[in-house]
Amino acid sequence: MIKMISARLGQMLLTMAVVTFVLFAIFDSDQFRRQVATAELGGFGMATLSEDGYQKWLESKGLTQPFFVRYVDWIGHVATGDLGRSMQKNVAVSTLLGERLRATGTLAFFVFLFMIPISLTLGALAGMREGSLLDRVISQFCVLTTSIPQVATAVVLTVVLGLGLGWVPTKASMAGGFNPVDLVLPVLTLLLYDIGYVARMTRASMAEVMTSHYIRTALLKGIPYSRVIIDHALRNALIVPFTLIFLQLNWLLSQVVVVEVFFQYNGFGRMLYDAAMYGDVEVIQAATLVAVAVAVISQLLSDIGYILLNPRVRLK
Amino acid sequence: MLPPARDATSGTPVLECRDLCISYFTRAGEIPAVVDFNLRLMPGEAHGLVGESGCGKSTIALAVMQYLGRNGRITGGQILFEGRDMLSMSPEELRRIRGSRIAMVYQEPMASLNPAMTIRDQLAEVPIHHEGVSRAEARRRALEMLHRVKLPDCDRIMRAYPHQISGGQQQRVVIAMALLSQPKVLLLDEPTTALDVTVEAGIVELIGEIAAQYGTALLYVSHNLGLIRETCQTLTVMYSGEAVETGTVGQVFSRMHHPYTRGLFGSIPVPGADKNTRPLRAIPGHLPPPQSRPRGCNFNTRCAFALPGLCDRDPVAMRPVGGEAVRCLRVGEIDAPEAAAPAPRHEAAPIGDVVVDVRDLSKRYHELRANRNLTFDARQGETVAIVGESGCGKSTFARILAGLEEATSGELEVAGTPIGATPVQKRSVDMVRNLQMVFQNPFDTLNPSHTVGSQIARVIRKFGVETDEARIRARVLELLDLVKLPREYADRRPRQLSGGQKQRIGIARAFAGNPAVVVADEPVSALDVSVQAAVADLLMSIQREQGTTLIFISHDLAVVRYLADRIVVMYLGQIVEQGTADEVFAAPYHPYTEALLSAVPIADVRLRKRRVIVSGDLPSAKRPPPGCPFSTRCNYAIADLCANQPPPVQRFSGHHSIACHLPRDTLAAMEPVITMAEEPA
Amino acid sequence: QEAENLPFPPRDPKAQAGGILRFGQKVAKMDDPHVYSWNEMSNQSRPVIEYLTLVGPDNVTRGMLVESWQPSEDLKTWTLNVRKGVKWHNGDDFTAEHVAWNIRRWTDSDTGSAILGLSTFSALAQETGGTDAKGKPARKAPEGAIEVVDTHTLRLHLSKPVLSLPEDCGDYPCLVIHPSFQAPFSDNPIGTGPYTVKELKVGERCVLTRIHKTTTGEDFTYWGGDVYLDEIHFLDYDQESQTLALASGSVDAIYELTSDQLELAKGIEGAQIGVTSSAGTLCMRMQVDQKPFDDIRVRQAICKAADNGQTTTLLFPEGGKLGANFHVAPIHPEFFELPPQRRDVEGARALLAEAGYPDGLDLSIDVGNTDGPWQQATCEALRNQLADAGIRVAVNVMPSTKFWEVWMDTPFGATSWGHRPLGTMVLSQAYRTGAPWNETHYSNPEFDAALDAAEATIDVAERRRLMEKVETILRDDALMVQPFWRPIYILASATVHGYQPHPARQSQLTRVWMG
Amino acid sequence: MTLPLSQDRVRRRPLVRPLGFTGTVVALIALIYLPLSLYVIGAGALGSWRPIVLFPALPATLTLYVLAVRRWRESTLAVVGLTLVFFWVAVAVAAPYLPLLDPNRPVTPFLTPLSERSGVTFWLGTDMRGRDMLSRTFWGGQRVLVWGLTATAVAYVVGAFLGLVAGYLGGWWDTLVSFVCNVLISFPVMVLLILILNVMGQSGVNVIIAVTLASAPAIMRIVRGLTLDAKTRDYIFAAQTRGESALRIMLVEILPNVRGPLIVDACLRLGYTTVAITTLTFLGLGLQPPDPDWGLMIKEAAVAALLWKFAYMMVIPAVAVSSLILGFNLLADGLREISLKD
Ligand SMILES: Nc1ncnc2c1ncn2[C@@H]1O[C@H](COP(=O)(O)OP(=O)(O)OP(=O)(O)O)[C@@H](O)[C@H]1O
Ligand SMILES: Nc1ncnc2c1ncn2[C@@H]1O[C@H](COP(=O)(O)OP(=O)(O)OP(=O)(O)O)[C@@H](O)[C@H]1O
Ligand SMILES: [Mg+2]
Ligand SMILES: [Mg+2]
Repeated sequence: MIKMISARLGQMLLTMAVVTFVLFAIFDSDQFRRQVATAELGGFGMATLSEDGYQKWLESKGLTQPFFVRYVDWIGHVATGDLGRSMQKNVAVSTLLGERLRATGTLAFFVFLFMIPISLTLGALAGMREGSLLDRVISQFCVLTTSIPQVATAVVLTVVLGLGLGWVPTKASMAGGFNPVDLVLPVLTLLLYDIGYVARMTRASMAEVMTSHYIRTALLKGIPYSRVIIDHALRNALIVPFTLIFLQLNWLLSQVVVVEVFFQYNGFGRMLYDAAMYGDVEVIQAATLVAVAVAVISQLLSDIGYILLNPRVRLK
Repeated sequence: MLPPARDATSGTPVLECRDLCISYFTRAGEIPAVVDFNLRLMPGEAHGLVGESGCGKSTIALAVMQYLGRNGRITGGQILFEGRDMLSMSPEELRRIRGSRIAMVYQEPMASLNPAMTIRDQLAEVPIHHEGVSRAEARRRALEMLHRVKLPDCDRIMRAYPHQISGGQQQRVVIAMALLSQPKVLLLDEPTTALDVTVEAGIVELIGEIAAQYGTALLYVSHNLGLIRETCQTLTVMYSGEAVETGTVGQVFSRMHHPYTRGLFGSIPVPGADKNTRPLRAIPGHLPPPQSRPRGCNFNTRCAFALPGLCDRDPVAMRPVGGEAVRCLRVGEIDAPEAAAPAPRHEAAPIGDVVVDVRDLSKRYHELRANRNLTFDARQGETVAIVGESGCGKSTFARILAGLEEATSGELEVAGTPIGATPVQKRSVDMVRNLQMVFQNPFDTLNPSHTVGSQIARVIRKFGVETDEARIRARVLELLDLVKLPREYADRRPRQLSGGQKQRIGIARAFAGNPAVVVADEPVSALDVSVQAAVADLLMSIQREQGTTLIFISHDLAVVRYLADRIVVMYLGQIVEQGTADEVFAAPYHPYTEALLSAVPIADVRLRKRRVIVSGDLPSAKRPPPGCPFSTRCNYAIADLCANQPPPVQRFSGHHSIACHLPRDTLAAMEPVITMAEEPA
Repeated sequence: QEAENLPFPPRDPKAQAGGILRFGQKVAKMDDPHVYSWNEMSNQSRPVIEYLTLVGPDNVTRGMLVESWQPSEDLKTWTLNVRKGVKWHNGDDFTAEHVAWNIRRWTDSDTGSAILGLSTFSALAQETGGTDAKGKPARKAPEGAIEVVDTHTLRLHLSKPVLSLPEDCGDYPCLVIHPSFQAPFSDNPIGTGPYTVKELKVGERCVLTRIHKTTTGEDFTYWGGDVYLDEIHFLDYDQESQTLALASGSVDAIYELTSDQLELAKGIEGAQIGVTSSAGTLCMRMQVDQKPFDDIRVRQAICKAADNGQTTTLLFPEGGKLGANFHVAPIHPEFFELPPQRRDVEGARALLAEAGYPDGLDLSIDVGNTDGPWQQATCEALRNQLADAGIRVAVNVMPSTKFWEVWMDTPFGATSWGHRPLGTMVLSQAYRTGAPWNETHYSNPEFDAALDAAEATIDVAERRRLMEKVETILRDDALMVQPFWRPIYILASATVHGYQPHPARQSQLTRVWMG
Repeated sequence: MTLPLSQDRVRRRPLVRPLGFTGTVVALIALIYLPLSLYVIGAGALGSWRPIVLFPALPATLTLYVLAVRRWRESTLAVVGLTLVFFWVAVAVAAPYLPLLDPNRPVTPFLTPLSERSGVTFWLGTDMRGRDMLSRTFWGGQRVLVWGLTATAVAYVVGAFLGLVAGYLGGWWDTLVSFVCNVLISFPVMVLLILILNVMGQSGVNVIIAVTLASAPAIMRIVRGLTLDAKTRDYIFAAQTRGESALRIMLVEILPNVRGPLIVDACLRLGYTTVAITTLTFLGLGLQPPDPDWGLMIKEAAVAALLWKFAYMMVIPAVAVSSLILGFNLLADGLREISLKD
């Protein structure tokens, strides 16, 4: 187990190195530097800027150094915990990242808080009796919610809950400080899809377990149905969904981009979107590190969870 | 040893089925899986239910448990448990009966145990839910029961999860679970099919003892006639959803009436018979699927005695014949003994020079030694069988021969060319063509995406046997003739074929390039007995015609005895005994061969068998004992010596050699395991 | 105590002091005010640092940090009278030296400021000898061009006559900073305005708060008189989200209401919409030295086939003014109204055929939506109109930064030009031979001469007369389709008073109050 | 004497037979897909051919729909899914021939659905620029379908090949391919798409590249898993013992057998790709205007029409895109259901 963890973490570092190197290389092009300069100085400004002025500007931003020097420098800084400075926002990346991750973490917390119990219950109920009316209703609901793109969900929720009924604010910029009501729409948008997805997986897992021979054995041992479900079926059927939930972290990191941009929520996703559009390399790099770490660690947690929950693997 | 059969006509049966009809409802419509089934099971009686795959055995067992899944339903008849109709019981009543009065043991022990619960919890559940005892008391009973089913190290097993114990141990646990509430009826659905033969022997023994001890009535479902003979007093032979013959074991096995039962017996290889003196007689055709059964007698399309106008008109009812009941309209007329006359004998094919020569061949997978110092040869036109239980390295050898693996050390020559370390890509086309394989699993042996014809044609083209498209096609059709399949099958896809038919295509494919050597890795073990006989015979007849050397791999000694000229017995990667078929089947034996022989269930009542039960399971191939691989289970093991010293190879006559520490005289003095009974019972 | 000649609207007798204004806009960083590239940056800064002159919502330029100015007869020497009694936040007195320092910085091409593109400052700068990669010379104001006469008088010596000096000084990045300036400005906000920067979180919020004490601890009195708001909070909302934010009460006023959202805004209870005309527009301009636009007939065909009236009503049905393809707006004082041109699809076809395109023409126009999606919609409208004449246009939409990279180079592009108080200003920045923002590569000595003549004329009526020639040449040379003058809309809740739409979209909050 | 002839006659079969079912389906798909993509992607190059290229696709769509429904009629889900998908395919193919208003011509803004203006009924109303919603919605599916299909197909070719290589060849190949895929997978999809499109600029080709980079690793994993399973099958050993080349084994022996789960996954992935394209357009990064596009319609409406009475403007494209994705998802579910039944 420790071997596995360290191997994964090693792999994570390698992945990070490769990814950041590739990104650095991409963003090193002259075209990109010009794009950043344009974003900084404006199109009219760039048009009046002399080449000397441009070089000076590059120098002031530390962009004239050869790319590998900058990369090695950057690695060195990262190793000491200094993630650089955001060109667009003019703050230390670590500060920015910290705040934004906290914000996204809050969002994720609420998503998980509701998603886990709801989707597991729905999935288990549907999978318990495959083909029953309840199963059909739940399954179709799940297919439906997973078929609506989040932009559409977000728009419709805004119209209905925000503008039509006026129950909740339409934007979640938290400009006036943290306000839980602001979170309703983003959380709901993320939830709607995620519940459907996880519930479907849970249902599949549960349905598979219900057809297994050991459930038949348990029933024919004369154990009451409810006990069979609780003691035998759920214990096995929830292993997959539980591990899946960790993987949802990674998925969430991707989905928050749309949701945060739409609802103007100042989290990780919006930061990354802004940075990508601006060419704010160091922010992108830092965000990438986080993304890779989340991907690898969520995978790792999911695997560890699987191992711990599943005696078949645990005791091998 | 077996409890005496009670008089089946008096007293209340514990379990009775009256005119039971069961159907499955699928999108293709109603599938009548079981029709008009009758059964009277008296307390303490053991009743066998035999028949080929798909004839409805499991369906009956599950119907008794009132558990037919979502789409199964009892459409007629009654099931009486101790005289009460189970169909009218409430769910709660049923629940109380299940697991306490009627219990069931299934084919795959691993699948019937919950992987996420300890053995202890799964056992303790039964008394907790049925008798409401405390957890501690329940656990105590569980432990006690584990002792009763003769499990070693019960404390460890109590705390273990299912995957941490071996298959044989799992099956004992499942049996213990079924016995915990001392049920009146125990249903056993092929409880040993997934196990190795030597392990199976132990379980069968255990079941017998338990039945005797508890007075539990057994309904023993199996496709293996030999097993039924050894465990039951009465039996029902099923064919295509119907019972075709029922009676006591003695009656049925010595004087069977129904043509199907006879056909079944005719297709079982019996130790003592071989391919040349007593070829098997397969039943022609194959089992019709439930939705397309013929009119009249279900068997009439395959029956040699069927009379048009009689057998294909109305459904046939069971009729009493002596103490038995038989579902045949012509039962009196066809009882003449000549009907059972053996098929014509074949001339033995001439044996030529050594074609395959194996010397000291070893194969390691990291620390696991799959093959250790194999030495034997095979001659032209000869059939050499390799037998041994699961994991002993048979397939590994086959794969080395076929060039899919490379030997770690030692030599392997085919027709004088060393190929042990040459992967197939590096072999000459000629060598590849001359060395072909027939595979075990009929469902896997053909690529489901391509037509049967194109798969055979590919071989012909690849080996350059023919190049012209029309002639390739012609050759494909010839090969289909050779394996006795209709020519239209060339355009079919594998899923439109039955298992036996697929296996025939596999054979046609292997022989398409006229190979000199064919390796057949368990080619018939996944097939039903009647099909098995046909496929084995086919293999033999092609071999005879083409003078092919056949390396035949199997775990079934009866089949091996039937086909092979010479037999190589393997255990944990090593050869423990080899010789001609007769030599291996007669004393002296290697103790493992002896156990293996004894474990083969024999359906022929003219044969007597000496029981040799070995304890324990196969050790892991990763940590074999340093000495004799069999020393951990051997009844004759000599302390210190066998476990630590590799045994010497002792030569007896000609080819016969045994790797064993036992003194020559001890070996030579062994009693034969199988003998002819003086008089049929 | 209200001083005379203040550049602000008169104070409202009902005004109440106090309160916080929450203002929705994109919150940008405040790095170097002279290289501000977004109006939003200047919005955040304007309450802190100020201009020499202020262009009011009425498009009239008034003195701010300079009280008044006198040009010489030839318009080449300008004398500026720096306002007295103005204090910096660090307690320093505001002097002409400070102004000179700022102007020097504006005119140094190394600063990288767009200010250098303004006539005044390009006339103040001279080439230093170096050139850049694009062959453009590096420039700087020479010794003596900026003359400090006394502590509150400054004289500028320009290399050519410039009319628009006061207007240029009010352009949005021409903010006057203290010579001790160090980027980023937000960390070191020394200005002359009534507010200081309390907090800046780019992309989230910017909080400005009233300044009552200088950094040295003395009392600070704002020179401009009454200011009402205690704090101004700029809260980050995308252009599209601002209206919604106001609708759900998250902000009190927004920077810009887009024309798309007008219907939406009307539906918001108690919200006030403000509209004003501006000289901001979209120029779908063609480069005269690029195929196929080097053929004037092609350009004329395009102009003839375009239907500016339709585009205007389509995009800005409320408040949009019809454009006439010569980039001078009716609200400019020197606007000369030329007789209208009719759409002429047949004529366009004929011209095209004459130019060698009888089967029509395939074109692609680059648009960057630098100010919003209306730009793209304008191009689409043009596409639909040109289709009638057999000209097939692909609208190539790109992100704004990408567009700004190509805007000077693309043969056919749609550039959004902001408001200029005078009509000549933009002409001399964009259409004069070699002008810094000459995106059309237009070079016509006749036009240059006519424009020079107009720019040398201080009398407005006379200048208007001279503009006839300028406008005619430009329109006949068919450089661009410039369909409309865009209106500027703003939106505020009923509690906000004194917030007016500004043609150059400068939010001037000095006299805004909450009630 | 006439025997050979008559035998020949017996052998002759109906026209579709030589192609087989799979062949017919592939041919029909090509007949629909190629003209449609030519129409959408190569519009400029087509010239005067443009109005007629879609002709063959019309009957092909109908035939394919009928064939598919007959094949999968046992699953209601699959039939509903097919109907939804084919509705949009048919609309995309038929759009040039339907009596629709010009989707780009403004009429009157904010006409609510079913209203009438100068004798023309606007069934779905007009948008904030006065363009006919019905015609925009119908035209809007074209690009999503074409680019979605193309991007998914390219991702599949790349992913499946890598999966086969990694699964079948194993060893170093596996290590290398798996590492690269792990690297790509550790990027959140949306982030990857945004970065790629921002770096390379926005165009259909770049959308394909982005979707490929985002999807191929997942496809590779699936194919690799299936290949690892198929690799242990006896028919593969049989091919190996014939000395077949690795490429042939991968493409001829393995690939056709992993097709089942792949088709199911492809339907799901078409759904994801549609979502991705819509979302990217919404974020201003995907396919660019000028033509109507569902993502863009939502985006425009989300800015301008956030009022209850104008909600139709975004509900309509939202329903359109959701129904297409729903179609793909139901189809996938149905196919899975059918494959489980077999
Ligand atoms: N759930 C089901 N739905 C439809 N048909 C079924 C179902 N279960 C079994 N059958 C069919 O019913 C028939 C009897 O099946 P059953 O499992 O009882 O046979 P069996 O004798 O136990 O065979 P085996 O030796 O293979 O276990 C078979 O043809 C089988 O295909
Ligand atoms: N590729 C491999 N890597 C590692 N171990 C292997 C490999 N193939 C086989 N083994 C191991 O080698 C031993 C012999 O396997 P082999 O398949 O030859 O047995 P077998 O006699 O054919 O068994 P069965 O009757 O189950 O088919 C087993 O313990 C098996 O687990
Ligand atoms: Mg069975
Ligand atoms: Mg094997």
